[in-house]
Amino acid sequence: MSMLSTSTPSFAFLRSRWLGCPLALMLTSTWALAQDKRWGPGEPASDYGYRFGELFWLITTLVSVAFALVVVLLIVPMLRDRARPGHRASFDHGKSLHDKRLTAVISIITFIVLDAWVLVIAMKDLREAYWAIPAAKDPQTYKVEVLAQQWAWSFRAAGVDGEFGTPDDILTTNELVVPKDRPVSFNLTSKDVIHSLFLPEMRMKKDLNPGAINLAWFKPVVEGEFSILCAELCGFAHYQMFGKLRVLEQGQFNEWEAEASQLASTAFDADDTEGHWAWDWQE
Amino acid sequence: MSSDHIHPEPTTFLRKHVFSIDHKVIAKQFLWFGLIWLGIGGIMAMMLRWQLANPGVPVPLIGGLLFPRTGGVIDPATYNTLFTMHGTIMIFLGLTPAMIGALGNWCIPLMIGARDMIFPTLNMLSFWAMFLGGAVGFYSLFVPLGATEVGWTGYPTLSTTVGAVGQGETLWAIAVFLIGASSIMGGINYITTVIRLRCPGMTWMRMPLTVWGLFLTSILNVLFIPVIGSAMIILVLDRVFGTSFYVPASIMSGGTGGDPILYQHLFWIFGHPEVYILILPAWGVVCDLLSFFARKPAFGYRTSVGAMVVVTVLSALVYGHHMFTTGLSAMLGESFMLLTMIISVPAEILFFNWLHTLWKGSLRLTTPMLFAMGVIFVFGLGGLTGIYCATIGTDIFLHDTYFIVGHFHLTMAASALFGTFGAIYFWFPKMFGRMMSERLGKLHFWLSFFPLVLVFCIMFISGYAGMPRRYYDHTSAEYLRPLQHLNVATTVSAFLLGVAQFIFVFNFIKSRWWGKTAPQNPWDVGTVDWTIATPVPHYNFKTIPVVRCGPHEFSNPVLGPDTDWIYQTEELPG
Amino acid sequence: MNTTGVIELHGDGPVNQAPPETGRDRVNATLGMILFIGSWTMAFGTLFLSFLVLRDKIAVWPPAGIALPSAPIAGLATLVLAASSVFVERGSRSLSLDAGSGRKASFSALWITGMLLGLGFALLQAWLWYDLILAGRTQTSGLYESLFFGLTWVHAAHVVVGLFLLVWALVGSKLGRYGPERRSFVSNAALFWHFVGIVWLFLFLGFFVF
Amino acid sequence: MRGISWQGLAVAFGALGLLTSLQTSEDENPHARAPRDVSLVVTEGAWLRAPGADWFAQRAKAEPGRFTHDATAAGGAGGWVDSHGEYSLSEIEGEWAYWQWASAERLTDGRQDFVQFCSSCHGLNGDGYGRSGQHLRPTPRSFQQNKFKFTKVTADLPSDEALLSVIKRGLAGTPMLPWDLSDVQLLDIIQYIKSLSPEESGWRDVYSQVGDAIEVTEDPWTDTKERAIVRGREIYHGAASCHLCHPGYVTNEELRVIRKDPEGTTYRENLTYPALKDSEYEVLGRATKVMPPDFTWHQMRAGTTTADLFQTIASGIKGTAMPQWKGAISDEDLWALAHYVENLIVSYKDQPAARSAFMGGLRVSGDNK
Repeated sequence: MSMLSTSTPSFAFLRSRWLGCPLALMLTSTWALAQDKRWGPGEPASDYGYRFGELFWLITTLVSVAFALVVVLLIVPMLRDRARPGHRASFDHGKSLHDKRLTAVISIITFIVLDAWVLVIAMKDLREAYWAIPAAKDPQTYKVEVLAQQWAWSFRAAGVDGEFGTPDDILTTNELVVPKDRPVSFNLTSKDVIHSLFLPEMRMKKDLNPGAINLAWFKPVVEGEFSILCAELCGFAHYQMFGKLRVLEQGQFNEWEAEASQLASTAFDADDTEGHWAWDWQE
Repeated sequence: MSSDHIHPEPTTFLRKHVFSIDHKVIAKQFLWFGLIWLGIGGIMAMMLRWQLANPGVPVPLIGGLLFPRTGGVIDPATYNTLFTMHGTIMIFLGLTPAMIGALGNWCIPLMIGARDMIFPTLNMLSFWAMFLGGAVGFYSLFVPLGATEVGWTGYPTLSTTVGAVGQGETLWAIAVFLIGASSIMGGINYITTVIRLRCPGMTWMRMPLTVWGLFLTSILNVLFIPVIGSAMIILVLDRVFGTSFYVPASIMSGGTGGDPILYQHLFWIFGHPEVYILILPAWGVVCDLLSFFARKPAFGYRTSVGAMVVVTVLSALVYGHHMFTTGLSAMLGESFMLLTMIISVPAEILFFNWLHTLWKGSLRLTTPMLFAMGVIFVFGLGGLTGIYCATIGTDIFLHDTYFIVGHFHLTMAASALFGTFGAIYFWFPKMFGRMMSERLGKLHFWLSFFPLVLVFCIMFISGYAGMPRRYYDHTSAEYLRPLQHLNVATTVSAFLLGVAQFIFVFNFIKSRWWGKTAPQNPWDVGTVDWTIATPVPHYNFKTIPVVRCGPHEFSNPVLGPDTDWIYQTEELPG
Repeated sequence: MNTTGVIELHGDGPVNQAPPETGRDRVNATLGMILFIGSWTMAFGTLFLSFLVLRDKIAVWPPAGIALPSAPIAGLATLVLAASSVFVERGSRSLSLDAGSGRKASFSALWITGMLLGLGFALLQAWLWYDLILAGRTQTSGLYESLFFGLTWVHAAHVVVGLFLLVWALVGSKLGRYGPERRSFVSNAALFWHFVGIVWLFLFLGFFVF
Repeated sequence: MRGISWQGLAVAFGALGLLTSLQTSEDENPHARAPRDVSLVVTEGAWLRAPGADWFAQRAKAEPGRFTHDATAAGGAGGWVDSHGEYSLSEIEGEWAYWQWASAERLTDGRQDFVQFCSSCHGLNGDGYGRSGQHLRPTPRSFQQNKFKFTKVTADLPSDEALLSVIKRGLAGTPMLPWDLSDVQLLDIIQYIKSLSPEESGWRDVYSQVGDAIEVTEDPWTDTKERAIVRGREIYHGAASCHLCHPGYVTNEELRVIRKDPEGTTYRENLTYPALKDSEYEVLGRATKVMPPDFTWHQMRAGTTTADLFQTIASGIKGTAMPQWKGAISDEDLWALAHYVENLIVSYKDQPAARSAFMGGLRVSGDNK
C-alpha cells in the first residue's frame, strides 16, 4: 500500500502543449470548414440568423473543453494505471466529506459554465428574436398565411389592399416572395398532416399543425433566392416538399406585389368559394 | 406465487425451454430474441444508409429478393417503412429485451440472492407478450400497403387514416401496446422482487449498481409505459372506430375536432422517460464494470445512486424539449429548457464518479471493461451534444435534422448497445458456462468503436449544415446537394460498423457451443451471482446466501496483500 | 425482505397441491397488485388528461342542441357500482375474518351480490350507449361522442375483465382453491374492482357533473 | 371455463364493434370523408382502349420479338399481334380497335400504389376529392372525367408513355411532383387510373381515341433563332391570336400593325394581362375556370424548352380553351411560336427589373393600361 501512495504518477505529457494545440487547431479548422456550404449552413440571411451560429459555436467550445477533459481522464488511467504485478489500486469509496464537497463543487461549476451561461444567452435570444413576433398592425410587417399540404406549400399574402380574403390576395405554390429588411410574419397551418416550415438560411423553423395556427417570423437582410424545406415527416414525398424563397429589394418588391395583385384579381373566380381559404389574421 | 415455494425442475422440453418460468431460461429467451431483432434492425439501417448514399440504386445482394417489383430499388414508401421499423425494432424489440429483459432477468435474482423472480408466471407471460408484439410487428410487414410508414414517433394526423391508410399503422400500435404490456409485467416483477426478495444482509446500499439501474428503469417502465399504451388505444380508436381524438377540424371550415398535438404530449411524456429506461441499466452496468475491472470501489456509490434517482424523477419533467418547434407557449418552452439543463447535473455527477473510479485504479482492460469505457466516451459525446438540443436558440435550427439523429443514437442507442455488449461479455460465462473469446471481443470493440463514433459525428456535421432527417433522397433539394458527400461518408462508416458486428455474431455462436469452459468466477468479482457454481443450478442457491459486505470492496487494505477482492457473502476481516 | 435467514430447499414435494399462503406471500401479492394499479392509474390518468385537454376545445360543455347520454341512468350506474364495490370489499374481508373458522357462506353471498350489481352496472352502461345510438349519435358524430364512447369503451373493457376476475374468484372458492387460507387472489380481484369503480367515478364526474 | 369466457369476450367485443361501426355518418364535404374502410384489392381485370397501329410499330422496334405484324388480322386489314397476350385486336360494332388487358392482379398493385402515393390529393376513389386537394387551384384531376391537360398527345386520351412522362416530370408550380417511382409501379398506377374511367367513355369506350406523343419534328430555326422570334411574335399576335387569352406582349399600336387592322381598332381591355377562361373540367358540380399563363410571370407546367413548348402548343391543353394547333398552323410556325415563348420566359421570368421595364413600356404607351 505504501508503495502506491508514495509513487507519483508522471504528468509530464500533460504539461506539454501537444494536447492543447490539437484541440485549438481542431476547433478552428472545424469552424473554418463549417463556413463552407459543403460543411455548414453558410452565412445567415436573416437579421437574427447570426444568433444561431454564435450560440452554436459557444456551446461547441464549452463542450469541446468538457469532452477533452473526459477523454484525458479516460486515457490517462488506461496508460498509467494498467494492472501489472505488484500494482494495487488505491482504495477509495469516495464517501468522505471532502469527496462529497468536491462532487458538489464540480457539479455547480459545470452547471454554471456549461448550462447556465448558455441558458442566459438562449433566453435573451428568445426574448429578443425568436419569440418577438412583430406586431400585425405595424405597416412594415409583411404578413403571409401559409397552408401546407402533402406535399406542397401554399402561400397567401394580402396583396396591395392589405386585407386577407379579397380578390387581390397573392397566392403562390412552393414559392414565396418577400421584401428585404421588413419583418415577415407567418400564420401557419396545414390541411392534412403536420409539416414544418424550415428556412435554413434564415435559421427559422416552425411546425404547421392541422387545426391550429402557429406563428413565426424572420427578417431577411440579404437579397436573393433561398431554400424552403419541410422538417417534419409528412409522408412519402416529404423529401420533395421544397420551395423557393425569393427576397427582393423593397422597390422591386413593391412592383412585384402590385403586378401579382393585379394578376390575382384577373384570375379571381368569385363563384369558386371552395377555392378561397384565407382566415382572419391571428396574433 | 412466491419464490420461497419451490417448483420441481421441469422435465418436458416445452416446460424447460419454451414456456419455462425459470428466470434464467427467460433471460436467455429475451437475449436471443433481442439479438435477432437487433440484427434485423441493423440490416434495415444498412439498407437505409445504402439508399441515402446511392439514391435510387438497387440494393446489392438482398435488394432483388426483398423488392422484386422495383428491381431492388427502395421506393419512398419502403424507405419510410424501413426507418420507422428500424426505430421501433431497435427500441422496443432489440434493446428493451436484450437490455432490460435479458439483463434484468439474469442479474436481479442472482445479484440479490434470490431463487427466482417473485412472480415467475408473470415473468413468462412478459416474454410471450413481447414475442407476440414482435410477431404482430413482423406480420405487419406483409399486409397490403406494408408496415407503418409514419416514423417511430407515429405523429398524428399522419398516423391516423388521414395520412396512413391500410392496416400497417394499426398493427404497429397494437404491437407497441403488447410490448408495453410486456414491459409493465416485467417492471412490476422487477420492482417487487427487488423490494421483497433481497437476501439477508443485502441492504439497499449494498445492492450492485446494476440492480439499482434496473430497479429505477422498472419504476419508469411501470409509470410511463401505460401512457403510451393509452395513446396507442386512442390511436386505434381513431383509426378503426372513427373517433376524432387526434383528428382536428379544419381552420377554414371551423367546427370542433380533436388535437394532434395532444398525441405529441402523450408520446413524449412516455418517450423521454423511455430514453432513460434504456440508458439507466447501461449506467448501472457501467458503474459496476468500471469498479470490477479497475479493482477499485465504485467511487461515490451513494451519490451515483442519488444521481440515478434524480434522473429518474427529472426524466418525467423534461419531455417538452422534443417539441420546441411544435408551438409550445413561451412559458412552457423556457421551463422545459431550464429543466432539461438541470438534468445534466446528475449525469455530470455520474461522469465524475466513473472517471474517479478509474483514477489510480489497477485497470484490467478486458472486453467488458473496454465496452464500459466505450460507454463513457460515447455517452459523453451524446450527452454533451444534448446541450445544443436543449437550448431552444440552437434547437430551432437543429430540430429534425441529422444533428438530432446523431445525438439520440449516441445517447440511447450506442450507449445502451455498448452497455449491453459489455454485460453480455461479462455475464456470458455464468450464463452459458463458457468463455467468450477475449481476442475477438477486443477486435469487436475497436472495430465497432471507431466507425460508430465516425457515423454519428458526421451526422452532427450534416445536421449543423441543416440536413433534415427522414428524407428519402437528399440530392433532390438544391440546398442539400452540396452535402451529399457527408451522406456517403456516413454510409461508409455505417457499413464498417455493420460488418464489425459479424465478429460478435461469430464469437457469440462459437463460444456458446465450442468455447472454453468457464470457471466459477473468471473475473475475480465478489457479487453474489459469482458465488454459485457454473452452470447455475436449478433455483440458484441451495441455501439463501447472507450478505456481509458491499459489492465493491476491491483492494481494501484489510484484505491483505495477496488478494484484492472478497465475496459479498464473506465478512471483511478485522 | 427476508429476515429468517437460511431457507432450506423444499425438495420434491407434491406438485399440484399449492402450499398454504404465508403472510409474506400476501404482502408480495398485494404489493404487485398495488404496482399494477399504480401503473393503470397512469394509463387512465392519460386518458383523463386527454379528456380534459379535448373537452377544453368544446366551446359549450355539455354541448347544446344534441342528444346527450342520460345523466340519471349514469347516476344510477354510479350508485350501483359503488354498492357493488362495498359488497365485494365486505366479501373479501369476510374471508380474512373467517380465517381459522373455515366458514365461507357469508363470502359467497356477499361476493355474488357484488357481482350481480357489477353486472347491473354493465347493463346500465349498455343502456347509455344504446340510448345515444338510437338518437343517431355514434363515436363518429363529433368530438363529444368520440370522448364519451372512447373512454367508456376502455372503461367497459376493464369492467368485463373485473367481472371475469370476480367470477374466477367465486368459482375458485367453490372448488376450494381460494379460501381463508389462500385469499390473495380474492383480495386482489377486489382491489381491481375498486379501481374500476374509482375510474368510473372520475368519468361520471367529468361527463355528467362538472 | 377459460375457453368459454374468451369466446364470450370476443363475441361481446365483436358485437360492440359491429353495432358502432355500422352507424357511420355520411359527411357532406367530399374532401373530409373518413377513409376507414378502404378497399385495397381490385377483383376484376379491365379491357382498356390502346393506341393505334403506329404506336405498335414503334413498340415493335423497341421490343423486338414481342410484336409481329399479321397481314390477315382485322378482317384482312392487317394488324399487330402481341405474343405476351396483353394487347389484342377486336371488332365491336364494325370497328376494329386495339385493346389492352389489365389483369386484376395488376390493377390491385396499381390500386395499392395509387392509395399510397396519389390518393391524398386525387382522392381514394380517384375522384379528385382528396383531403390535401381541398382548396387547391388548379384542382387535382379526377380520373373519372378523362380530361388530362398536359399530355402532349395527338388525341384526347394519352398513351401510357405520355402519362408516364407527365408523372415522372411532374407539373411545375403545382403540388404534382416529379415522382421517383420505378416504371413498373408507375405503369401499374397508370393502368389503374385508366380503369377508373366510367363505362362507355374514356378508355372503356370503343369510340375514343388514344393518342401517341406529338412527334418533335426537326426545328427549322436552329441557326436563325432571331428570325424565329420575330416570326413567332407575328404568329402569336396575328394568325394564332394567342393574345385573346394570353397577354399580348405588344402595344395596341404594334398589334394593329401586326394584324393589319385599320386605325382605331380596339382590343380587349387589359391586353397585357391574361383573361380568365372557362374549362370543361367540373369540380363540386360546376365547371372550373382556368388562367392562361403570362409567360413572363407564371411557371410553365409542362416544360420550358423549345421542344416542350412545341409539343404543348401543338397538342393543346385538353379540356381548356387552348386548342390543338397541330395541323391548324404549319410546323415551321409552331416552332417559331415555341422560340418566341421560350424567349419571353428566358428574358423576363423571375427578372423583376427586365420584366417591369418591358411590360411597363407596353403599358404606358398604349391605352391598354
